[in-house]
Amino acid sequence: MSEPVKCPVCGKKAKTGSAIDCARHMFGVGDKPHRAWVEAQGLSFIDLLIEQATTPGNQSYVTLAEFIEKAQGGQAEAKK
Amino acid sequence: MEKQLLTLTVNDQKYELYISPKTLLVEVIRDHIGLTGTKRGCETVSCGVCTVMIDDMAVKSCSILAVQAEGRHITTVEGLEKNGKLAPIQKAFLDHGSYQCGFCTAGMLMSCAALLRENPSPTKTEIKEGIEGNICRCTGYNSIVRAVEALAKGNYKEE
Amino acid sequence: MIHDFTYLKPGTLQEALSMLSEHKDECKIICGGQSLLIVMRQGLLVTDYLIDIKGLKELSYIAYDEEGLKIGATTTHRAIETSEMIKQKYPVLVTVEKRLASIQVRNWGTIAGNLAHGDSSGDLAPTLIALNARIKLASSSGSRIVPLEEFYTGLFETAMEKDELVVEVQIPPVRPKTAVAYKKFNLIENDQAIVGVAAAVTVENGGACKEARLVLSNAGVTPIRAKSAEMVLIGKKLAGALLVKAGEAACGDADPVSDIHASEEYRRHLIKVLTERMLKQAWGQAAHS
Amino acid sequence: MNKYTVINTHVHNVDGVAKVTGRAIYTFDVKLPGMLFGKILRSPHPHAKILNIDTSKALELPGVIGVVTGKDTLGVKQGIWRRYQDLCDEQILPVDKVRYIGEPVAAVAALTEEIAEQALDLIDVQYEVLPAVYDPMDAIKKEAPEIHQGFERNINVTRHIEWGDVEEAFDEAEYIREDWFKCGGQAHMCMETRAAVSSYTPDGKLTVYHSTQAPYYMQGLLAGVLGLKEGNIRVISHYVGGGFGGKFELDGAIFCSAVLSMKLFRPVKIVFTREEDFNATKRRTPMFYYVRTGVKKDGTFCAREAKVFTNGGAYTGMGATALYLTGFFHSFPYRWKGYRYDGYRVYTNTLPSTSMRGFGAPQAMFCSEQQIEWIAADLGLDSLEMRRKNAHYTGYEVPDQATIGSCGINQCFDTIKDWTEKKGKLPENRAIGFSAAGFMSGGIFNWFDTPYSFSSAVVTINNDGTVELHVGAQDIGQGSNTTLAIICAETLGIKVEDIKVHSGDTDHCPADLGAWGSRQTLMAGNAVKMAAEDAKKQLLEFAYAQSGFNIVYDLDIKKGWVHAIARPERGYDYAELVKKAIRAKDGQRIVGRGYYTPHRKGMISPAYSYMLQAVEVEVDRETGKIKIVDSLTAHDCGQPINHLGLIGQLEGAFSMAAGYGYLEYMPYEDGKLMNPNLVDYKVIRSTEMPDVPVAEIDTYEQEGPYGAKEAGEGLTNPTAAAIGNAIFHALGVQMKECPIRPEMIVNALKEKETKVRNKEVAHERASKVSRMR
Repeated sequence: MSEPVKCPVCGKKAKTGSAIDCARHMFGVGDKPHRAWVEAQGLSFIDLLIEQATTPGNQSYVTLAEFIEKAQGGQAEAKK
Repeated sequence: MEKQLLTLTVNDQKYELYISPKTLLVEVIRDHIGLTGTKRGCETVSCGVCTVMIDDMAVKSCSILAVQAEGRHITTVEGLEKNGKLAPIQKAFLDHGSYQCGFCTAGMLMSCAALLRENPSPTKTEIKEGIEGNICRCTGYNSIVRAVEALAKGNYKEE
Repeated sequence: MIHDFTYLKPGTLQEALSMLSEHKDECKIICGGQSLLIVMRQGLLVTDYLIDIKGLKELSYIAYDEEGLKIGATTTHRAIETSEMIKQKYPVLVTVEKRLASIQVRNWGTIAGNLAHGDSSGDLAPTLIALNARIKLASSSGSRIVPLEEFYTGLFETAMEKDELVVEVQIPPVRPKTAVAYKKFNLIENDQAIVGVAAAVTVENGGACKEARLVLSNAGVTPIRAKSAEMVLIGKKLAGALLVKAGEAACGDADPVSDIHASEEYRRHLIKVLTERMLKQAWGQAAHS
Repeated sequence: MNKYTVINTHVHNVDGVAKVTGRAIYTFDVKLPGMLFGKILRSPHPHAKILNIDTSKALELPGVIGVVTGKDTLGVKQGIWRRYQDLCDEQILPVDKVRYIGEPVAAVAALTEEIAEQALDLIDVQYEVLPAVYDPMDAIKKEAPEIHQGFERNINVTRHIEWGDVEEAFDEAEYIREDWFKCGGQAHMCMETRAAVSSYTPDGKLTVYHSTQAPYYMQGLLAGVLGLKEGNIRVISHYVGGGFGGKFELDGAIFCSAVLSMKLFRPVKIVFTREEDFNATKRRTPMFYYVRTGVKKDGTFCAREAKVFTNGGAYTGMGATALYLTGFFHSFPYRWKGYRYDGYRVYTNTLPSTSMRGFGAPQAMFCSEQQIEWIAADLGLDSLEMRRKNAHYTGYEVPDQATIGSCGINQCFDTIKDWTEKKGKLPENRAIGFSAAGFMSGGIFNWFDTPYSFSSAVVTINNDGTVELHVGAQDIGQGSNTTLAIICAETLGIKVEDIKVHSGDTDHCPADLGAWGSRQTLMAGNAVKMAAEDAKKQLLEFAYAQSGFNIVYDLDIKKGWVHAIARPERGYDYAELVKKAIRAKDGQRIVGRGYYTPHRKGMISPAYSYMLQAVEVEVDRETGKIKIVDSLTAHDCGQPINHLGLIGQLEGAFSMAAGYGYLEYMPYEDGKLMNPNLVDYKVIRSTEMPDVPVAEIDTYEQEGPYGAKEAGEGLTNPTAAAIGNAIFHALGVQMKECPIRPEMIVNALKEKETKVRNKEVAHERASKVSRMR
């Protein structure tokens, strides 16, 4: 059983432990520190948000999840 | 603007008032005489909550200058009951739950009362046409129609 | 908020007319006031004097003789609606009155007030024009009779002079083999018309159309007589294709605007539909009369 | 057969006589000694900086007593979502800028309403007009003006609901359909416009008469913006001329009258005109809905995804809740393997949007229930059976959201099916449409951030056996006082006539979250039942002490008769027992207390009602005019408590919902509402109202008092979609915008005909081409 993904900002454990849930958490909270972290990855928080709402599917969450997994480094690898 | 004398009868009570000619009948009833059962709900003669009877005929008291009612007999919701005994239409409203928030009720009662004086046994369509000028946002009207239908059937007697 | 005014209540028509001539530049006339008081409350209409003719009993009458129907200015809508004689001789007036407005408004409002207000979305004016009605105007210097069709000159504007008063509406007898129909389109039964169409049709024994009068409500700044549509009909026999042509012609005669209730295009569409329906109805009734 | 003696019997409304005799005093009628009349100056601009306000000329007008602007206030930004500070974004008298046409800018108190109105013209306001935006889709663009500082792209609130693996569930689907919908706003249009009378006295106490759905909210919110202690504010609201979700936030009437009164130490009355009530209160939230739904060919629902933008208008208010509820109820009443909802509430320079009867669900159902109907048609399935196949059932768990304690939807399907089949073949241009829905019985979330229980009640028994029932619940016409009196009478075993209900006064009634979200029957009902049981227990304990019986629960009171359950004929009069019991208590009156706060009831609500609404609609193909000629409501509200009240609530909900479906329309131009009056804003009148028979479906809700749950609000949800579905079956057109106005129907028919013609032409050309080959 690999380490569940934790929020890189507030350390909250994602509901199912997956990076996609962590991404949902980050959008859900959406306060300054969480936004700042997303921006720091070279992403635009607001663009991801609007893309999520204006296009079918789940692309924004997936995109952010990838960055979260990167941040989780070894653990993310271990999970795969 | 010079006030003038207005004499009119409201619920069998004679009143003499000095009013400015632009005073609306509803203002005389509510603000001058103090009968607040009659309400106001719009500025466009649309909602009917101000309905009263002038000589047994339903009118919207917000669209009549008080001076135009000189010498007339006006009946408001307060005039329906007689020494503590409710009028048949009031009892029918109670039994059929024909009111909710109660703000349109006074006007609604007066429209129904006037309809029944003119036509004691109206059809459902006639009842609906009789209250078309009164908006009720709560009941959806059907309970009101049922109340008047019950009266038309003679289920209620004057006490 | 209503602005202050001096209230004048004449006891007789003569008195009313002299008051009118005295204050003609700074007065308004109120009868039922069901339309007037709305604009006064909105502060859109300010006047120094208000002359109240509602109480003039001498102007409250419905009379019929060989010259036709005469309705006094202060006659209420309900009086017309409930008149047995009118039901016999001019049934269309009863149907129009029943749907004109709420019963409270019809109880207090009067025919002259309705016509003089000059609202082009009214139901009575187009119906009466289809009935070839005339309107009697009086002033202290005499009286004149104007075809109702010529009475409306613009948006809320009439041919009345400042010192004139509507005293009577005159409607000629309905010719044999003639029927009149009116229908308005709206979403609530007794609401004002989004558009309305009045049609009067007289048929020859052969069944062809001898004369037609088609009048549109809320299709322009005044009630509009759809003359080119009438032309389409004269001498023709009733047929679906003919009605369609007439409907299209009526659209051409109309000059509707767009507002929140209907676009100009939709109004034209409704005029076409109602024209076909009213002509068909009137034509049918006329043929069987 | 009714096992209760009072519940679900024919009971007159407890305030009926006051209402049918004109004795009921509404805020609109309140008159206090020395009372002044207030009027509010409103912004003519949709978005502007307030540079300066000169009130000197107004103050010079004889009869004007005082004028206030934002500068006279503490400038507190308030909101009803007190738990989230950034959502408290509204100064009722803004200090710096205005954000919609009609927003208050200054308020005048004068000897008469007329003088106050004249004074408004003498107030000189300098604005710096700012660029404005009215449509959420424009407001999220990069170049859009910023309406509230710090809200990037004007996104006010976002909500995300998701369960299951949505992608996987879509992969399983054999048919996927997507549609865009547009749902309009709707005015609450209470017959009593917003009104308040405030009176501040030198002892630092403020008394406010207010037409409100939640006196306790008003007390709490006022305390916050006026810098007073809650306890020093008394909110009185005995009779309320309608609410429908529009009267439980701070409004201009209550705030401005309070500020004026605190400055002048005189009572100040402010009553909105109908025009103000349209232009400057709040409205049902307009929404843009994208819905993508995946099903199996046999009609099994797999996945649904919804992306929603709501036009939040200028401020948050209750809009945040509507955003969540629309997303949740969009899944109702069905089981989805995968469900995803992304909701975005966007600020615009229009009238703020908020809660209104149905609370986001009517919009959700208009989209959901029509798309489901179309999917059934696309797949050639029976839409009713397809719904049934996927519907909730008792015990079903909406993943991470809710557990369904009782559900009568299946019987609703049977009822509507029978009705439809009995109708047989309908005349041309007539068709039946139906729509399912469910709704909550009070929210469980405490965004108001109060330490009090959600509902409380106190039962006091006088020595003659009569009862004083104090509740914080608010009767706004829905009849809650009667419903609660019935529950109290049933529990104590006495008559409704012996119970006096006291509500609408924060000085004397316990705190309660008030009348919204269909919470009172269940929540206040439970509190009342608990309080009555507490009082009854005290009586029976005494009776037991006196009697030879061996265990307490052997005794009961029914119809005022105290008796042993085993030997009902042996007993004595309840009033007699009360007298003795009070003596035994050293003369203290018998007092019972009760409260209710939901625990561990999921994310939304403790219980859910279910319903199916069917309408028979006649359509005029040429004009597009529709008329509802008949209808049937199949409704599961658990155990009905107040029979008359229930029927009235359902009929009333139908009329409001039908209005939303095809009549009630709020067109804006450059931020200005084009029909702020009852001539141009149409509501259902008696002549448009069809018969609305109700088939009550019997269920029992464990969580509710005597098994009761929501009724009266939920039925606002299905009707617009039912009308749309009827039009679809009559004309074959799909109406994706509500209200469905006749012009839209005519245009849709034209479009359909051209499509058909084009197909034919194309087909002809194709066949010719093939012949040439």
